[in-house]
Amino acid sequence: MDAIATILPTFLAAEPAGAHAPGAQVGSGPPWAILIPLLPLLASALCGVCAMLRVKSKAPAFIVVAMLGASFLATAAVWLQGGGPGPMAGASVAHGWDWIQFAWGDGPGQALIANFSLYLDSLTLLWMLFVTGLATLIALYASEYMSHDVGQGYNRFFAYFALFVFAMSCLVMGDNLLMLFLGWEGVGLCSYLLIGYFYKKPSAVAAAKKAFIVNRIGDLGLVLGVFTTFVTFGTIEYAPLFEMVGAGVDGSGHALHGSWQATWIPIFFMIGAFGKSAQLPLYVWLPDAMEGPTPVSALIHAATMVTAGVYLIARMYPIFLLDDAHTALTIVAWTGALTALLAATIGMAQFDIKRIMAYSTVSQLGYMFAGLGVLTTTGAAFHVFTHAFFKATLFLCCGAVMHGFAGQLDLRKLSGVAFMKGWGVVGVAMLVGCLNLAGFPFTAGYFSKDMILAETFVTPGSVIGGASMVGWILLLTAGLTAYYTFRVFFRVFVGPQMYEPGEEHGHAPHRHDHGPGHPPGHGEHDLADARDQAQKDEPGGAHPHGHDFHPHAPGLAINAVLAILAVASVLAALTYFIHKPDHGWVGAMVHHSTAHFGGLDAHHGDEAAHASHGSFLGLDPHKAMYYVSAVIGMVGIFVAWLLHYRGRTGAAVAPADRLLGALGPIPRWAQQKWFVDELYDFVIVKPLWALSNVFHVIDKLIVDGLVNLAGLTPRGLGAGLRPSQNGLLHSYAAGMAGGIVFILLVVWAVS
Amino acid sequence: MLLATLLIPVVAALAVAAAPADQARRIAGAGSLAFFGATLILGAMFDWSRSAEFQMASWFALSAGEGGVTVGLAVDGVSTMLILLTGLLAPLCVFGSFTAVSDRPRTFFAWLIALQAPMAGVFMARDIITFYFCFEFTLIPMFVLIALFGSSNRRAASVKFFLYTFTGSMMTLAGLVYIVWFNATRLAPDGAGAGAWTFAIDTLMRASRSMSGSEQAWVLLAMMAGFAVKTPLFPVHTWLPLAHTEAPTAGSVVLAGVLLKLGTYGLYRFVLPFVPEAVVAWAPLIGVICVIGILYAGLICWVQRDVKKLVAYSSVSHLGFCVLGLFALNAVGSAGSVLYMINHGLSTGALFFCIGMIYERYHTRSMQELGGLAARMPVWAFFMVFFTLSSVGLPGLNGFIGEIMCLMGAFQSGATWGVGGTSGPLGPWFGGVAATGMIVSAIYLLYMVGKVVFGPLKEPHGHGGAHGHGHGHAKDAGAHGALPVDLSKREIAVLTPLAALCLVLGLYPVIALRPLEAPVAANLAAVEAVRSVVAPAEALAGVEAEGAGR
Amino acid sequence: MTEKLAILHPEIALFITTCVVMIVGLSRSVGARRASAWITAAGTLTALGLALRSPEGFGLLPGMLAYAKAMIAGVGFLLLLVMAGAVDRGYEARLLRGETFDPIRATRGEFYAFFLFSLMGVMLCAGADDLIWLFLALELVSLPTYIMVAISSSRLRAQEAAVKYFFLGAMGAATFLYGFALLYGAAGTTSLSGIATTFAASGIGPLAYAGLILSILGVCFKIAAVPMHFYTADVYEGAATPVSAYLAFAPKTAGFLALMLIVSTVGWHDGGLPEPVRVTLWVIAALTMTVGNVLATLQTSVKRILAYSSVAHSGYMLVGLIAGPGDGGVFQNGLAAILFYLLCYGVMNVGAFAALTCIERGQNPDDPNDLETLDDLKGLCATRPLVGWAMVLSVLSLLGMPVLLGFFAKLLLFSSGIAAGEIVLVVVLGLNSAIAAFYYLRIISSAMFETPDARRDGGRLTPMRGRVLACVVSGAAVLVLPLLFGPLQRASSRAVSTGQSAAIGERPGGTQAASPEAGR
Amino acid sequence: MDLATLAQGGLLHQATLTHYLFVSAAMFAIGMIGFLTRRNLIIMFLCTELMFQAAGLAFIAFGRHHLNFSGDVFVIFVLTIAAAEAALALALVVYLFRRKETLDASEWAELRG
Repeated sequence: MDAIATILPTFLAAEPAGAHAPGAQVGSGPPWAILIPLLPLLASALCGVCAMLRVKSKAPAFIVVAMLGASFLATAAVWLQGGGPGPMAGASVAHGWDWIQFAWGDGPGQALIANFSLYLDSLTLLWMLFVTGLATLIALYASEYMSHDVGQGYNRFFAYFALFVFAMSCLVMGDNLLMLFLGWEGVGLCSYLLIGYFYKKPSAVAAAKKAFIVNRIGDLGLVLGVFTTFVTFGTIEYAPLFEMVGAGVDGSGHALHGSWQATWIPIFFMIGAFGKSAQLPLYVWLPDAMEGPTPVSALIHAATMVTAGVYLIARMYPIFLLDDAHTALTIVAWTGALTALLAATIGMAQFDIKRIMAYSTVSQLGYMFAGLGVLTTTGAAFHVFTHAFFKATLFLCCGAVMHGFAGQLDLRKLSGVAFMKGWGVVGVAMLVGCLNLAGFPFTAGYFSKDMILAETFVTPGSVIGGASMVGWILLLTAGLTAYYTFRVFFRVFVGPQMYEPGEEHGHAPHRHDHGPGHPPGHGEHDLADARDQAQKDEPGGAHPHGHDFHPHAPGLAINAVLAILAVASVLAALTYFIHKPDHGWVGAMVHHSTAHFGGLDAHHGDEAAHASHGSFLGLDPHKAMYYVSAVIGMVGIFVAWLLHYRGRTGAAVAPADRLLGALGPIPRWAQQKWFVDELYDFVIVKPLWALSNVFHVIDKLIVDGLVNLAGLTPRGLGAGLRPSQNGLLHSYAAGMAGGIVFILLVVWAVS
Repeated sequence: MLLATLLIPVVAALAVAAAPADQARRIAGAGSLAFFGATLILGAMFDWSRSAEFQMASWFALSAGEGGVTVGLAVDGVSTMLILLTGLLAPLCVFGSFTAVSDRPRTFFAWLIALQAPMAGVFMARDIITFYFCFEFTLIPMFVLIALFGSSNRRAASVKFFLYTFTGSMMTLAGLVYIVWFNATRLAPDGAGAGAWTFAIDTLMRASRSMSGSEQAWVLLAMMAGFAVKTPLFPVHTWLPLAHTEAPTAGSVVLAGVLLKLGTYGLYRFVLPFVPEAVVAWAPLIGVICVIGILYAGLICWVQRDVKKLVAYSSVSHLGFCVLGLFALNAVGSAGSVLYMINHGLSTGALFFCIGMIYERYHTRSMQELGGLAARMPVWAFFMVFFTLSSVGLPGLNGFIGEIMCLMGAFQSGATWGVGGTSGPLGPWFGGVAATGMIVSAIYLLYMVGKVVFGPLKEPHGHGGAHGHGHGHAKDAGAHGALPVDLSKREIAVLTPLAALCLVLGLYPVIALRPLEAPVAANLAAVEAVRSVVAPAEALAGVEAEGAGR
Repeated sequence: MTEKLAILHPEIALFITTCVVMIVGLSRSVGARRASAWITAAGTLTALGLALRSPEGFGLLPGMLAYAKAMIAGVGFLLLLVMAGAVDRGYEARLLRGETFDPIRATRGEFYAFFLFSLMGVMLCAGADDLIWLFLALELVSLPTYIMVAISSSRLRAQEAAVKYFFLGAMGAATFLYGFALLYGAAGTTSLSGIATTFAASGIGPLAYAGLILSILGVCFKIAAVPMHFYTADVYEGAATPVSAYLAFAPKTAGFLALMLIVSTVGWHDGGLPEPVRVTLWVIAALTMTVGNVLATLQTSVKRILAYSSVAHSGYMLVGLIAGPGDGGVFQNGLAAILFYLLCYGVMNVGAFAALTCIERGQNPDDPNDLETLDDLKGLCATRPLVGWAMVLSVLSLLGMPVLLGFFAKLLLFSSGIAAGEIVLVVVLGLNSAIAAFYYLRIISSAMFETPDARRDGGRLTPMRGRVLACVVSGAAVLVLPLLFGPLQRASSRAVSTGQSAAIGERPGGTQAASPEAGR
Repeated sequence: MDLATLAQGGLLHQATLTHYLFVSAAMFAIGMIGFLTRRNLIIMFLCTELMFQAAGLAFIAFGRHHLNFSGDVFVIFVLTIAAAEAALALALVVYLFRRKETLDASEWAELRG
């Protein structure tokens, strides 16, 4: 490995003359850091080789776990070398190889340079640590979870999985915006491929497509941001970029404060972030993305990829701060709050536990954005960090349930799972996750959410318009969150034990998937027949339990991973107490990076500082929030207990049902996701489809029609002239005579 | 060297035509490989450190003296890259058609190979006669390939293809001849070539720049008539979907891969340096047309039912990016455009291969009859998705670099408010609106992939599932031409080089970008000179001095 | 005197051959009569050799003799290959059997004599410097062709073609004769150089313009230009194919030589031709190419298609006439372009027509059917590759496909038109080339792509190998001659540049000095 | 102007070029009109002869006007050619008549389009 570490970069990185020399404060990082992204890529390639060799074993999983683990270790090594376990001293760039280099002059801004290089600072490493760490764990989990697919599907899954980690590392570690974009689109691709993993399910294919396209809308913003950044600063490499931004000047030295770029570059980036992190109005893809295998949901759609938007804004925070009016940040704050609330209301009414988790992810991402918007990158990053662990735990628990109950995810059909034989670890892990998500006092989620909530009241409305309103919305959402989280817990994991297996029961034991795990032809035949059989035998798929079905309790890998994650979720709270002046370890990591917001004092000067400091009902928000949010969380849990546990005797019926009548159609609307998908379909998709059809018709009739008409003209003329060739001598003679006269007349007329 | 490269396909074509029918494939394969080898040697001999210069020049006098026509061949970095692309696609096309063409293989392969010569010739031409010869002569082989080996409506398609492009290029000829005449007679006596009738591009390029604005505009129009049809740009694109749907697979591959590039190459090589004044004046209009074309054709793709037609329309949309980059009139845009030509050739060519492989097996390309083929043909599915992603412009694959640079070029162009901007006729609005084309392309390409590759398996009647047994299907397929259910080794061998190149160009595009810096800058010199409003006199003096220096 | 006669050497050779052929043709011996074809061939080749050595003539375009006559003799030889032994074989066979004798339907000897007379007429046109000479030459071209059409086949439609051709031809001849009269009246001399001098000295009056325009229109009959084109398709279709091939070349060449001479009298001064003449030619050119092409698009008979395309090609060449010699440079010299185009057109035209005659069909071997419709051509490339490909090449060349001869010819017209500032006309020319592509493609499609109709008579290769030879030679020539583009083009350019000092007179910018051995 | 004056010949002496040309043009026009309107092949041929001779008349008139012989010479050749044409035409007409037993020109209209 050492040999590779030394040879590979040298081989790839033959530094050309005139290539970018890192800025003054930015040193050269360890060249072997490039292994962090390359190891997953290698793993992916090896899985591809496995697919080519039609390997039918768990080899790909071992490869991926090993490589990702190595990648995690490499990340840790970079971190430790750079001054860990605390934050790193500064930033450094590890040059991989020249990627895009194109110069059209020698002056500033006359070269487009985007190398395959890594920007190593605390923020990057913070993200990379949990990305690679979680990825390793989830890959381990998946090695068992996906075991029914051993063969081509298994190979494919792990290839994509590792590729995702590669893309995510590029996104996070890239030292320039195009490399970020490479990762950005790369994770989108892997998300697309993994959502569509069960590619025979039309819903999965549709969901994958939706995810990619909605993300592309966000990407458009990102691309515009990149372009504008380049034109403004003449570079898209972080090191020189942040240098200029730090000085508040553009590439030619003009001050940027008050310029339109200072307003619009952040807005462009913000749009990109909204797409990737599923914020209003681009959140619609994330719930559908649950069509993918659960480990994917856990890693990509909960812990890592969806936080890329947060990362982007955090990474570009200096640019966001350039705008004195904080337009973009205000939008970010409000969008975050509204997304959090909207997703929470939808989550309350869902029955599919994975979807509830998906909406809770959207909602929690809303918190993170609100945090970014109200100038607490620390809070946002901390929430990203804690959320990554507990949400991964939650998803993996859901996955275990799904795995064990043949794809059953409906909370009306499961009950008391935690007390079934072999499900103890899952139950405990689920409880830990739920407490975190609900913001139960002294959990990690509690601290991170508090930090954001408090900051909403700290940040004065004069800086971020309506910051305290954002806070109130988030407080409300916190209650809702606690409610729907524990709704799941009380319905599924505790209470009387009963279950109905999912539709995947009854054939090919524990098969979730009809992946091409067999050579074409042979297995397909069996599978198709089996499916037909299943459809004939079991219409509807809802059958009474006990029909020779036994829940499949999770095995060692799943339990181990769940245990580790549950413990990690708990321990994440402890990081709040180290580096206390920086609001915990995460805060320290953020503070020592470009995402550091020096506080209003530094930012706005002393005179405005304390005068504008906000308060929460006259109290210091930081202190008050410890109590307020704890109370709100507990109230939510209590309500859930009242409505979904107390006196519940079956799986399908809960005390809450009695309330439904009182609320009218609202729960149904909420369950229908407030008809947002339908609205989009009606307002955007349908008109666009109609427009496309119109264009198609125009193309056929008018654009091509004119061409055809032009093509027909000679023949038409010919047909018109043909009677002149009637074969009669005297008519020819008349034609000649007439022609002579005509020409003479023309000449006479013209001259 | 250049002449030898051109002659190889001619000789090979004659050999194929003369050989017995059962040997045609083998000879064609060998000939195409020889051609590819020659282009590789050409690429190796080319001194990439002087990529802006035209190297390996060879001039042949059809006759010396006044009125004699001297034809010249030489290559610069841009031409060499495009020739390499041509060379690469040639053997792939031949090997890709081994089983697809069973009827009259000699005719097919002879014409297919013969087509390579004029295509490479266009990129080598250093005089208008050679250029125009080759430009036009591509029509005949393509016409034959479509008309003889196409699908049901092939005759109409081939005629439309021929007439449409022929009409356009007649206008181009008029424009080019006008320049020749201008050089010979109207140029000031101390000018480059007053009194001498020459077709050499270098001389004419200098001469034509001294034409008046309105003259340049007319010449621009004349040139666009030919090149825009060939490219094809909206709204003169309608021959392309028809031609593509009817053409045999190899025909489509060559058509998309190289033939369309003749149009963009014409724009690059002739329009930009020849009539800079008019280009600067009219670039915004052309930019608007490109943007409209990108979105218009992209949306039309979405409602197509025929996979091949969809990809054909996507070519229209994609080449809109290419031309937009070109008319950004800055280095990034031009380089992006050249890269786009290559990348589009690779990825769209490969897509046509993929579709052809399906057509060979199922004899349909309708998305209503095909679906979920990933279950039946995972290897094919992999390639299909891979090339689709390259076409969508996924970073890390080749399509991205060209697309982003074209967009960036358009965005920068005229964005003088920033240090990273360049002077130019377009601007952020062009780049921004065109960038929505990225979304559109994702919509239609993923729609196609979602239908054809993913989703529940659907095969036309008489195939696969309908028979019930996988083995039965295999036998069935055997009857259709010895094709396995999934791709054969030969087919994988055809697609793999393309995929590898997509990956290499995506991950290490510097190899293509660095050699482009100098030629692109040289090509833009004239436009720059016209546009430097700051010091127009100086710039013009520079151009004239350059001209007088001749 | 003898030196002066040197300019007539080719004609004299042809004349002697004519006399010999006429006498031999009367011989009772079949062998002797058969020899007449060989004698004609020898005579034509001799004329070709002599033509190449022609000295400079006199008059307006004195340098033209060598090029024009060599071209005429050369293409004439190709045409002879197509015609040899072809004439009315059915009648010939009956005659040999003693079944019939018809005084007006000559036997071979006479036919070759007419051919030679007509060819002689074309040559004489090139050297004409007098209206009388020109008139006689033009009539010498035409009168034999009337008979050639009539006796070319015993079918009724040949007679119909003859009657139309003769009567409309007479009307055309009357028209230009009247024009000549007016010209003579305006200038007071029948000498073309004299007329030119007069015009240069005392201007061009209305009478002169009337004369010019009538002359041009009359001669338009020979080149089958609108409005005198009506006969073309009917006559070409009705006459036996070899004769059609001849008609498409010889009268057209004569007509263009005559037009060049007539128009030279007014000259292309700074602003080009005098407005009335320019307008006349412009309108005729634009109409001719368009009408020819659009009428051709609808045809199913290949002969008619080629006939209408012959009309269109005349239109193209008129562009060169409007452009004039420019300042003498090869690329802007429209007259040179015409000369070059005539040569190219002659060759490709022979190729296309000859291909039609190469395959014989029908029950009666003495009176076979040629290929005629597009359907007949189906699959020609597959069944008769040599003939088929020669046909395809010739047609592609007619289409103006680069690399082939036709492209170069068209290129010169383009450049001369543009040099003369006739941009609009050049655009019309370009568009018309595209229209033409449509019907040429139909021919090519038929020959290359279609499969032969199983019910149709596949035909047999003609026993007359001369036709196949002519077909193949022409097909090869359109491929090979581009290599000689430079010399040919220079020769054509020299051919018309020599005389311009006299004809075109004072041009600024200087002229390409005529080299003493011009015309070699 | 009556016939008597014409007969005296005085007018002929006064006849200017314009008069001859007028007559010539009229002859040409009459020939042309006859050619267009008549269907009989022989008559039509005669009409073309008329047109030829109209030109001949013009030549003579111009020759006299210009006081040179070129016009006269031309006329002799025109006559010669006309004779040749006549020979040809009559032979052709006979031949055609034998094929179709008619002299109507409009009978010959098989070729068209």
